[in-house]
Amino acid sequence: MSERLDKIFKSPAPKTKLVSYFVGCYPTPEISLELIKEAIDNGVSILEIGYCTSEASAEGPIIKAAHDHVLNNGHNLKDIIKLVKDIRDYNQDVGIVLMGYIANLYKYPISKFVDDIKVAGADAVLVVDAPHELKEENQLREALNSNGLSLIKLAAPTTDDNRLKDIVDIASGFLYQVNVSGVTGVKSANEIDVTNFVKRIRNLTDIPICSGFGIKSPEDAKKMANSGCNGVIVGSAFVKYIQDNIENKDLPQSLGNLVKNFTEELK
Amino acid sequence: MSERLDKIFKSPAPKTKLVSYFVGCYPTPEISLELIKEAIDNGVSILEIGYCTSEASAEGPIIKAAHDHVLNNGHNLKDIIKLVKDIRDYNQDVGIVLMGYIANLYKYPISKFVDDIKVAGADAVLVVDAPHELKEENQLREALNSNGLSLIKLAAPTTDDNRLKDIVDIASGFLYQVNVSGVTGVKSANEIDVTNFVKRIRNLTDIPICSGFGIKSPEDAKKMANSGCNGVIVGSAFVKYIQDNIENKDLPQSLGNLVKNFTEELK
Amino acid sequence: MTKNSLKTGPDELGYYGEGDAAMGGMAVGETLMPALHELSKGFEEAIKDKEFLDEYTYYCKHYIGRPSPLYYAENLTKKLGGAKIFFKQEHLNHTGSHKINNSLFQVLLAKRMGKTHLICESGAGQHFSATAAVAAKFNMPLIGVMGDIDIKRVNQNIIKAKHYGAKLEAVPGTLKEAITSAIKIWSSNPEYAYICGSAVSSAPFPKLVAFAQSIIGKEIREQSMEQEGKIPDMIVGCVGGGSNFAGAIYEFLDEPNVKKIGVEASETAALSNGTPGIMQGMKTYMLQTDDGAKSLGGMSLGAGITYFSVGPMHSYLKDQKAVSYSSATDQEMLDAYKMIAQTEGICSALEPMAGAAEIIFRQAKDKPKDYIICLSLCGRGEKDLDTIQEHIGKDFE
Amino acid sequence: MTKNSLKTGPDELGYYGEGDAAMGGMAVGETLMPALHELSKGFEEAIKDKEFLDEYTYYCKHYIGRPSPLYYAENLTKKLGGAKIFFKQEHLNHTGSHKINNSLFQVLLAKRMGKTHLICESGAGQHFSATAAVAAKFNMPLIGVMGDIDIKRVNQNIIKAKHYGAKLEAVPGTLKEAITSAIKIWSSNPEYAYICGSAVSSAPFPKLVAFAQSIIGKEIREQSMEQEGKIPDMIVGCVGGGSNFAGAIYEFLDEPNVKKIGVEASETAALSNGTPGIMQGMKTYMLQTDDGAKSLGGMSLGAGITYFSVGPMHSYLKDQKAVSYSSATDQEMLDAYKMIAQTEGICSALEPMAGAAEIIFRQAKDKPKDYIICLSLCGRGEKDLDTIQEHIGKDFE
Ligand SMILES: Cc1ncc(COP(=O)(O)O)c(C=O)c1O
Ligand SMILES: Cc1ncc(COP(=O)(O)O)c(C=O)c1O
Repeated sequence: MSERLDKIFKSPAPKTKLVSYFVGCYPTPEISLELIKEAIDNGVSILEIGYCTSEASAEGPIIKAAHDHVLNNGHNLKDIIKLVKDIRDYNQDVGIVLMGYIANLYKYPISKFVDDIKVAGADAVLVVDAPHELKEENQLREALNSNGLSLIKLAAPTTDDNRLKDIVDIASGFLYQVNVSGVTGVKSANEIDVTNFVKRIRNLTDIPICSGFGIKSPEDAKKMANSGCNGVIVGSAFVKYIQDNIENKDLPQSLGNLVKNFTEELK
Repeated sequence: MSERLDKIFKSPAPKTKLVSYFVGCYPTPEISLELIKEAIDNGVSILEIGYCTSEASAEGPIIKAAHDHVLNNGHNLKDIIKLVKDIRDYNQDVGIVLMGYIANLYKYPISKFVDDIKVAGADAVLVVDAPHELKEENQLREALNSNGLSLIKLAAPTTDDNRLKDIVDIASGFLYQVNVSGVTGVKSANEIDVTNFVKRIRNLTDIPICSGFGIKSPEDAKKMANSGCNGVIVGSAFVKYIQDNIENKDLPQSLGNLVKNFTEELK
Repeated sequence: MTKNSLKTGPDELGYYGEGDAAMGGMAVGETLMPALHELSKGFEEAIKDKEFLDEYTYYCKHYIGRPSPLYYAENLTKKLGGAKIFFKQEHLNHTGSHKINNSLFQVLLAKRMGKTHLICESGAGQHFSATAAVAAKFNMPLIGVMGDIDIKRVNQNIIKAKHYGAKLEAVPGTLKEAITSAIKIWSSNPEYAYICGSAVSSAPFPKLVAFAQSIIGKEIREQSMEQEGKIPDMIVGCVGGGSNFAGAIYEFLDEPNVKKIGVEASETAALSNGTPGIMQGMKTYMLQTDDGAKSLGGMSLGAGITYFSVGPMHSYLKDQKAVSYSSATDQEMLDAYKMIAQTEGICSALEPMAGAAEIIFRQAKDKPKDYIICLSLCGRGEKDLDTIQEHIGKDFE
Repeated sequence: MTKNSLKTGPDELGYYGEGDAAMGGMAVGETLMPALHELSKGFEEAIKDKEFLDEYTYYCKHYIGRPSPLYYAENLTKKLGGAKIFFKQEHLNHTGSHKINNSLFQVLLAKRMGKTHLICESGAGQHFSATAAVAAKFNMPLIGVMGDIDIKRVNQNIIKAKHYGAKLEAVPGTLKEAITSAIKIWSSNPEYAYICGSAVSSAPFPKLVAFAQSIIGKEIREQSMEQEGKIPDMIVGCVGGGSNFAGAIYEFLDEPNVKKIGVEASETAALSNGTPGIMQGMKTYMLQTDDGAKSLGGMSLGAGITYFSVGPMHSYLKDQKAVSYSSATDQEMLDAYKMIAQTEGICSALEPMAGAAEIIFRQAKDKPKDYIICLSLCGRGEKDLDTIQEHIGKDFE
């Protein structure tokens, strides 16, 4: 269990943490680092750094385009881990979660991966397609736990209470509460559904809950913060902003402003 | 049995009779009559006047084109019978055989057809697709016979001796000996085959034999005349000549010359 | 066979019925008469030869995939709310139609008779591709004749036949021109075997083709008895030359309680709109000019049922009032296609949809629920997809 | 099932084999996990329900046209001069391939589980058109996902599926992109039933699809015993995801005397050239970059076997050395197509010609005459005619 994540959620401010997803090395390793630095400087509590795989099954068109860009540029998990190190060198407080698919970890392989990210300064890993039914999830979870890192588990609207119990039992760091069924960046989250879902989870556990999927604007983030969750996760909105302004020389600064718009609402 | 045909074959000259096939009313009823008059004047012994049907199954491309022309001009069996009358008015000695398919006769119908052609002055009928197995052949044959007319029967290279016996038993006027298997105007007749075939028929009957299919030139005709047959039948060669010279004002005369080239060889 | 059976005909000369009204016969040139007699003899001998019949049955099972199922079209039945509708699934045969029953039979017969070369004609190309498949299997060269209008619309069958090694001879027109041309080629090569694709032409073809296809009705009887405990009350099939329908009803000819409806394309409905005539080797109902000089008839979307004439057995059965004949329009066929694709998940050829249209629009609705109608679903739709798309493609968007 | 049987796997979590070497599993997002567990439960219940199994058997017979024949390819056998070659004629099934065995099974299962909407992916479009047919029959809306490269080359299947009422979702790429997209659509609509087209993806699909297809091998056993008095010595099939081959060999898994060869396209030969990885829901052999970031693999002419990965059962069987896996090139498939069209009169899909190529070029010749090889001839060629024409059309002129 990551102490840093624990500390972040124990801290009273900001009231609701902003968890922001960035595609690692997108659009380039250098700009990616600049963007993330700005995000940190503008109040992000936890970074999700996405690593890419060609068969990612949970990404909507926005994030998929960014993944394809990174894959085509030939950057892989090793480059992402290097990015993590650079981020950690820049800031020691922000939470860093590596997020992606089991394909790359399996090949890394898992034990070495955990060693390397620990050295780099990551706090946790979230593997989209590694439910606890998967042997490799068990291996990864064990390796992370014994290294003081967290495996972030997800709960989806389709997850019933029985299954939710199993999940919260093994959850660490925070629980990633998936707001809507589907891929990233498409459907919008519904406030009432999210509130009910947070309640359903709260009945079972005290673990911090971060609510993600379908949060597109600072207003959305504010609404979701009212659901009782501990953090809101914004991904496609930032990636889309980067995509739309990729030619812009001031992109890191303007992204920083966008991040600030979110964090301001969550104080 | 047609007395006129009998008389033609009993006459010593020409040694080998020229039987010439013309598509009735081709290219027009008027020109058709002119062409036939020239043929008569140049020594044709027997005329085969073809009437047309769209599904004619024994005609090669040359005669088929002429048939289609006549059909498209709307001339039918009635017009052909009128043509026969005009020919007979012009000449009382030439043999006239109506030649075609059972389709038109059946619809005419048969008994009236026989009445009408008798009045018009025809001597015989040849129906390509009416073997003696066909009821309508039997009706037609009976009606012709009882009116002093002939049904011309065919013998083909495929006809074996047993069948040949049946055919010569009912043959009248002359026997149409088909030289080659196939449609009109395509294959060439082979002298030896024809000679053997004539011998095979002669073994069974004294009826005059006219040899047709595959005779394209006066030289061919002369060769075939040596086979022992009593007449040679020329069809596609004349029809092709007409087709090729259809715009020619002097067509009847030049056709007459062509006919003469044949009759000269057969004297 | 009893004297008064509808199954006794035709006689030795190919006549169905007696006297002037008799249909069928042999109206071909002398050159082919010996070949036809040889074929008759070969046929009559072969069907007394158990080994030969066993061989046919063997390949029916292993090569064609017989028996074809008798399928209860439950959704269509419910949609129409009347009779219980069954499909005889001939479209599941190898090469995709009933045609191969006949191709197989005739090629085996040709082989038994020592023939080495084959000719055939085709309308929808089903008979061509079926015969080409069988010809490849029994290693005999094949020439197939088709009209250029058909060649365009059923292109896949041509390609398949070519892949099987057959040669295509294109003539201007549709099925009737192909038949005339095939006969011409046969006349030029009378030692070849002519594999006639429907129950048409000179004797012995109508009898021989009906015999080969009668396996359809035999299976219908067995399957209907097994599945429903009774034979169908009605059998419906499309009629081009009439082979699939002949095959479906032959078994039941002497059972007047089984109503039989043959459905032609309305543009070439010889039995509904024609008169007796003699063309293409046979006396039968046909569309022709009054003077008998020209065949008539328009174009149907069903390439295989675009035929101005019809097999003589059907003319006889019509005259005997033993079978009813009707017709269906292009629009009805397309509507039936769409309904069957969407209710039963079957992409049918257009031809059998003439029969389906008769059932859907005129027969099923007012019948009691235990009334069994069997449709001869004699071909699959791949060959017609372009045509269907062109006409009603937008209906499926 | 005995402890040491190859038929026991997979375990509850979808693993074939034990420990780190185990293949399969469930590597999907949380959103779909409940749906997969529900499906597992539904499947296990259904296959204990005699009524359900009877329903499946009923439609196999009446709708699909099963059993498909086990056909002795006599000419091919003689041409090669070695083993006795049989074709399991799955191409005669309704909709033209083995895919419908599985579509029918899964749609019936979905119906039993109260599902009302269907999704599927497809490579060659055979699974799409088969599922669309069954979806029409059971009146359920279907969305089918296909890669645009495949859509172009197997266009007829798309049109048929549309006529059956299904909707097409096009994505750039081929089968693997279609699978990824189908999973995304399913994630967005987890209440839908996902009708997976091969023995791939997360548990329980590999098991479920192999179960549905195992009817192929069961019939092979019965038919081979009946026809030849023994079971085949060798079974060969093409492997894309591996469903037809799984279905053909499942019955014989515990009989090591039956040699089994699965043949992939050489451009995407995961079992011959790949390494274990985890993508698209399963751990299995696959072609991917060393770092696991990208799937790899070129294009085969066989649309249905252009897949960089393979079903986990096959990876397990490879590791167990219970089954051999090889691959065939485009040219070999085309050569096999031509030979089979011309010797047997069968226009096959290109995919099974990978299996045929293995038999023709590598297996049959040196075998004794009583050695029986059975090829799973799992699809018909209509969908591939354009491709074949483009590549070897001139060979047939
Ligand atoms: C699918 C199909 N159905 C029906 C027919 C009509 O033939 P018949 O009337 O001989 O059954 C054809 C002929 O080509 C055909 O292909
Ligand atoms: C005809 C045919 N054969 C084989 C395959 C490969 O699939 P599988 O390996 O699951 O049998 C396909 C898939 O689309 C196919 O259409």
